[in-house]
Amino acid sequence: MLPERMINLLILGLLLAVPLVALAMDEPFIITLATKAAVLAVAGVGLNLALGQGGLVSFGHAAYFGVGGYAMGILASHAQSYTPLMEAPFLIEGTKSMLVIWLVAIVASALVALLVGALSLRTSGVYFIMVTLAFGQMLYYFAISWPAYGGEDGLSIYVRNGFPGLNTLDPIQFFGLCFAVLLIVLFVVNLLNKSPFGLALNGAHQNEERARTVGINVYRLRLTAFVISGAITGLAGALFADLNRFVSPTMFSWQTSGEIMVFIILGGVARLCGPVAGAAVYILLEHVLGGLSEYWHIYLGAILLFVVLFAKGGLVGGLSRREVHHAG
Amino acid sequence: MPGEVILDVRDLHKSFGALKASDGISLDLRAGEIHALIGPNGAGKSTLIKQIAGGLKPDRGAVHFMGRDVSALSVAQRAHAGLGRTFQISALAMEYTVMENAVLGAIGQSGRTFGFFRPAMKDRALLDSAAAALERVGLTDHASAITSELSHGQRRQLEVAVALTLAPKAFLMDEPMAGMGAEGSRELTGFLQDLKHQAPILLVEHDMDAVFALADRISVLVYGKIIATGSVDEIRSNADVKTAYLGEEDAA
Amino acid sequence: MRRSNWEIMMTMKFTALAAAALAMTFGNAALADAHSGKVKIGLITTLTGGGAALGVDTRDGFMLAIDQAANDAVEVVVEDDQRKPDVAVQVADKMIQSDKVDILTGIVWSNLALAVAPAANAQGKFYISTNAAPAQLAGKGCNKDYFAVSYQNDNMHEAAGAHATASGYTNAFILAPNYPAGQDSLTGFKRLYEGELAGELYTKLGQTDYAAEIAQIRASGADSIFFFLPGGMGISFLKQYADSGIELPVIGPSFSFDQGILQAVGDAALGIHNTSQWNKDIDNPTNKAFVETFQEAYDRLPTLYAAQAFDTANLILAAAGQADIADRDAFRAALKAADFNSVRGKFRFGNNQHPIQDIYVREVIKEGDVYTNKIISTILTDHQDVYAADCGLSD
Amino acid sequence: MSIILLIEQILNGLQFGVMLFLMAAGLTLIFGVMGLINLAHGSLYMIGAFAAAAGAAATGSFVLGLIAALTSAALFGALIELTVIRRLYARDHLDQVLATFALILIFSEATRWVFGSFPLFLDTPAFLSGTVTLPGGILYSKYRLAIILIGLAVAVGLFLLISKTRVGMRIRAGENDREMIGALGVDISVLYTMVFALGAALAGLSGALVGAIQSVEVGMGEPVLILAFVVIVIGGIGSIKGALAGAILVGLTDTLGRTLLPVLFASFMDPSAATTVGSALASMLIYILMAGVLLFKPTGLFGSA
Repeated sequence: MLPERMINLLILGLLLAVPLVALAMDEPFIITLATKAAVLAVAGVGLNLALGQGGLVSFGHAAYFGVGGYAMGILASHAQSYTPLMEAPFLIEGTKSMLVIWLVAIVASALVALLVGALSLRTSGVYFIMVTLAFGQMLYYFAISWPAYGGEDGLSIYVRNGFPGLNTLDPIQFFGLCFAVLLIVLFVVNLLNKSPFGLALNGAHQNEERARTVGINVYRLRLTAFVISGAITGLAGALFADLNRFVSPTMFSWQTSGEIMVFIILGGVARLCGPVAGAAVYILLEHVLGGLSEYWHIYLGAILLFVVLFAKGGLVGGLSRREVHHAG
Repeated sequence: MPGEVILDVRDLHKSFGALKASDGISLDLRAGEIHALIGPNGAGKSTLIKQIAGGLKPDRGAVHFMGRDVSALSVAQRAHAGLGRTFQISALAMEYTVMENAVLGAIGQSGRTFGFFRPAMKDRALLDSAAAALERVGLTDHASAITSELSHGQRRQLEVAVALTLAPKAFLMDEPMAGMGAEGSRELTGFLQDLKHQAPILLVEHDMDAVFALADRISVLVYGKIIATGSVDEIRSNADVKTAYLGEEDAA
Repeated sequence: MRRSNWEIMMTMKFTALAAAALAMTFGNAALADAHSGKVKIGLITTLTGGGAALGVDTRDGFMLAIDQAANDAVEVVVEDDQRKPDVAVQVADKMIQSDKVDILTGIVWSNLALAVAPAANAQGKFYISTNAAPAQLAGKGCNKDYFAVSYQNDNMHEAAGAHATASGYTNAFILAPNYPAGQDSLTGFKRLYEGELAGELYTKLGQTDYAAEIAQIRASGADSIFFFLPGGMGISFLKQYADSGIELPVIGPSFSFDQGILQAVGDAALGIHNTSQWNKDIDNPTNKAFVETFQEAYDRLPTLYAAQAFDTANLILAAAGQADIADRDAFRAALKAADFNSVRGKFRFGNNQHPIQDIYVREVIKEGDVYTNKIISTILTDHQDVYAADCGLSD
Repeated sequence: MSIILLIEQILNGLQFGVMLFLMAAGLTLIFGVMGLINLAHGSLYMIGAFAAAAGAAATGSFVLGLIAALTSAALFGALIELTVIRRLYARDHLDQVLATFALILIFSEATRWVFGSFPLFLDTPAFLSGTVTLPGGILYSKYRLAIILIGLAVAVGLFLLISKTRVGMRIRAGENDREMIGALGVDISVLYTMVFALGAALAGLSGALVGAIQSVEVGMGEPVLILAFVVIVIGGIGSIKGALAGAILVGLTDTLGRTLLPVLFASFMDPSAATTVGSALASMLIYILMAGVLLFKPTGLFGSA
């Protein structure tokens, strides 16, 4: 049994070590896999803020993941074709700069989260799950049938977007960038969890009535958490699109929402690094089980079922001694 | 010596289908007093408390607090205005420590729910206010205990402490004595006697001994109507109350 | 034309740039790994989830040819793309980076091919399509390392339009799902169709109930129907259409009348005309042997996807016999020469490295208990796609 | 658009709605009684369709296929209730979502493993194929008409079951107070298994009925499941009446939306753009309807606070 902080360092250390070893062994694909784990971990950490801390079981986070991805796809494709995004009332050009793309992805997904959250948070419990799922599906159909940006074909970006001082096409450099983003996101989320906001958010999760009677506006509190959560997931979407140099409506699908939730449960709900461990384990499973059988989803389902029924704390919970569900 | 009116409930009506849970209820709470609300099960006490706290919207009628109509305000807004509340079944964040629960109250009071980056548990102002409230109820020694591990009585005390962090102008207390042992009840009785000078208390309570020992005034609620309001002695001798309520109690 | 110009421009400008940039990072590894003689092929196709049937047939057809050739110098790695573009991209990355393949192939779906093929070409790998052949990669965006053995996506729809005209239909009702391939299919149909349209409808992708559309068809006064609804959508449409009592002639591309799908449609498909560049009754020894050995090996009739994959494998095997993969120019020339025995009989590539081929009209029939197709006419001879003219490559 | 076509489209919307009702009724019943959100409900729909196809192929009888569908969906429902679902009643919704998500993965791949990747064949029975002429000269599919009638009959049956029978009383008691039902001496775990199996059978029935006019394939259940969620959100959870009203509202909105919107857009847009834009918007219409209901009545049309 280890303290959670040690486990967090261990998880992050492993995630950092694997691609470095792979680099030494000239196995670039393993670096790509580690990058994917880091990016999906960012998405999971984003959802975990709403789901783990806030108790808001959103089954529609693919929406923000997809919005982030399309923010990247749309900006980069306009930059590639030298056509402006918009000419009136003022000129907006595309861009190949990751920093600008991230900013747009964050703002755009935050806005969508604000709209969806404002409506969905009028409900709670099972309603909330179903409503967020339905709104995610709505964006999915929109992305498929709206012809301007490729519809179901998606958008290909043939060269990764640029980041000052880095060759983003080099797998290990791009991994480093994504890993750094993950660290920053973890740092920010950790601060949030410990702040009065985080304490109130988790307090409202444990006892909504209590939060209200101490004068906390629970709706606004949750909406804020939902928007921040969506924005982080949107940032992950932009990174994921850059990893694949491609965006498609699949990013919006309900299975994507399910997968992001799976990272959290595999790693441990409301654990800071739970989604990081979960995403890494998921990708490992995908590749190990995928190699074993065409029907690997059966095994994945069985493992997931086992974790939910019998190993509630997930990976981090299993290793850690403190059972308490909050970052205090 | 009637003090200034702090809380004034005016002609509240609330029906659920054919059931009139509140049928024209008016009562007030004055500075320095404990006003107990009693009545048989199903008389509509919880419904009334919810309407006063803001969790349930009355069909008709108004609630004035500190001289201002708060009928349109939410639970959170009324709490901000100074309406402190404790619950029949402990409403606490069970996974938090005692201190964290108290800090939660301090956060609500400070209006800094949207403080994002300074750790709450390192914030002097929040901690001081929380610690003072814990000390007031005698939970200082248990500050770092997990709330779910507290005894029943300690949870009651913590409820009061959380309410205290809000520096309330009045308390709504829903059966604070429930489930307390004789010793605990006695201690709490003394505590509430002291507390009422800080802010008056509207008390819903089943424990008749406690009510008679504590209350300055008593209102009796039966089938959504207040049938009598008065001092302990007046209520003891009221014929209607005897038949409608005390009689029942005696029979049981 | 739906394909916006910027998309095609983008492909042109950036493929060159991408090649340069990618060569910086991957190029060294690729050069160091120039193994002599041995050809390594990465087959990416859909083996799980929806649409796995098509991927399984692609794999089986491809591996049948490889097994029959028993050529030690050719090695195949097979991976599942789960019909997800991002998974396909990652599998392609893995095959290029870890398995060091020379050739990628096998993708069924256009959206996945669009995600994988240009990137593979930019990294100096051949992409040889067994099925998907979207317009973007046939015209201005064509690439010297990209080949489509199957067709160009529009071909079947063009042939259907030609067949509608040849059959004397003058008021067709046409429908397809509202996504790029669907929009392309209706454009393709209209290209060679000369009559009027009684109606033009886009349905939701994945839609399963067509009652509303069928009611509109009934009310439209159409004299014929053209539809492109791949996979389960086509099955649903045909069953519901048969149930509606409308008796207008129906024309479709081969995708909805393939061997695997027909059994699920049943009688509702009987007599329908559909267009294809292949059928199991094309009379040549290669095709006969293919249909026979496929049935022996897998105990079912081959689909179009299996036939196309079989041809693709044989094209690669033939090229491997004629040139060393280390000499990319020679190998490319050998591919382009297409000197192999195709199940379609004659086979040649146009300048954009898409086939120039005959397209047939087939009719759905029942042989014993099995629903299948028979060729009734050749509707287009030596047909080439319209995008070839925009492709900068020469013959 | 002619009146006859409009009436036909309304019937189509009704039929689609009735099909959604069969799904939503099971979901809402299971939630109402056990407080469980079941994502694997779509898998039970798929099991119904596959069992019907396999049963009809083996016996040559559609009716026997339908019976096979009902029994296998109910059996699988009871099986997962006994092995997995009952461990979830006391858990939070997150656990329920993830465990039933895991069940989807298992059921989908296992079905593909057993039946292969190609869609299965299931046809309408001979006595229901073809069309009937309705008053006003409307030609309408006999089979679709039968679906409408079966769905409405099921709705009436459910109302009667819940309001008039002893089992229904227990179900209502379960909704209101789980402890009371225990005190009544009812074996609550048997009741739960029965309710779950009943919900599963409804999903299986829906899958089998639809399987005859659609493609029977792996993954057919989830899109319907999500629509059923929309129905429940609109109708109000736990209410059979709400499920019926919501289902018919969604069925009509979707069907009329996708036929009328492109026509509407064509009146002021270039026709080919109008069809694409109209279709794109039509595919989002029911979600917009859901958002509207949430705005004005967050607990749904028939939901309680």
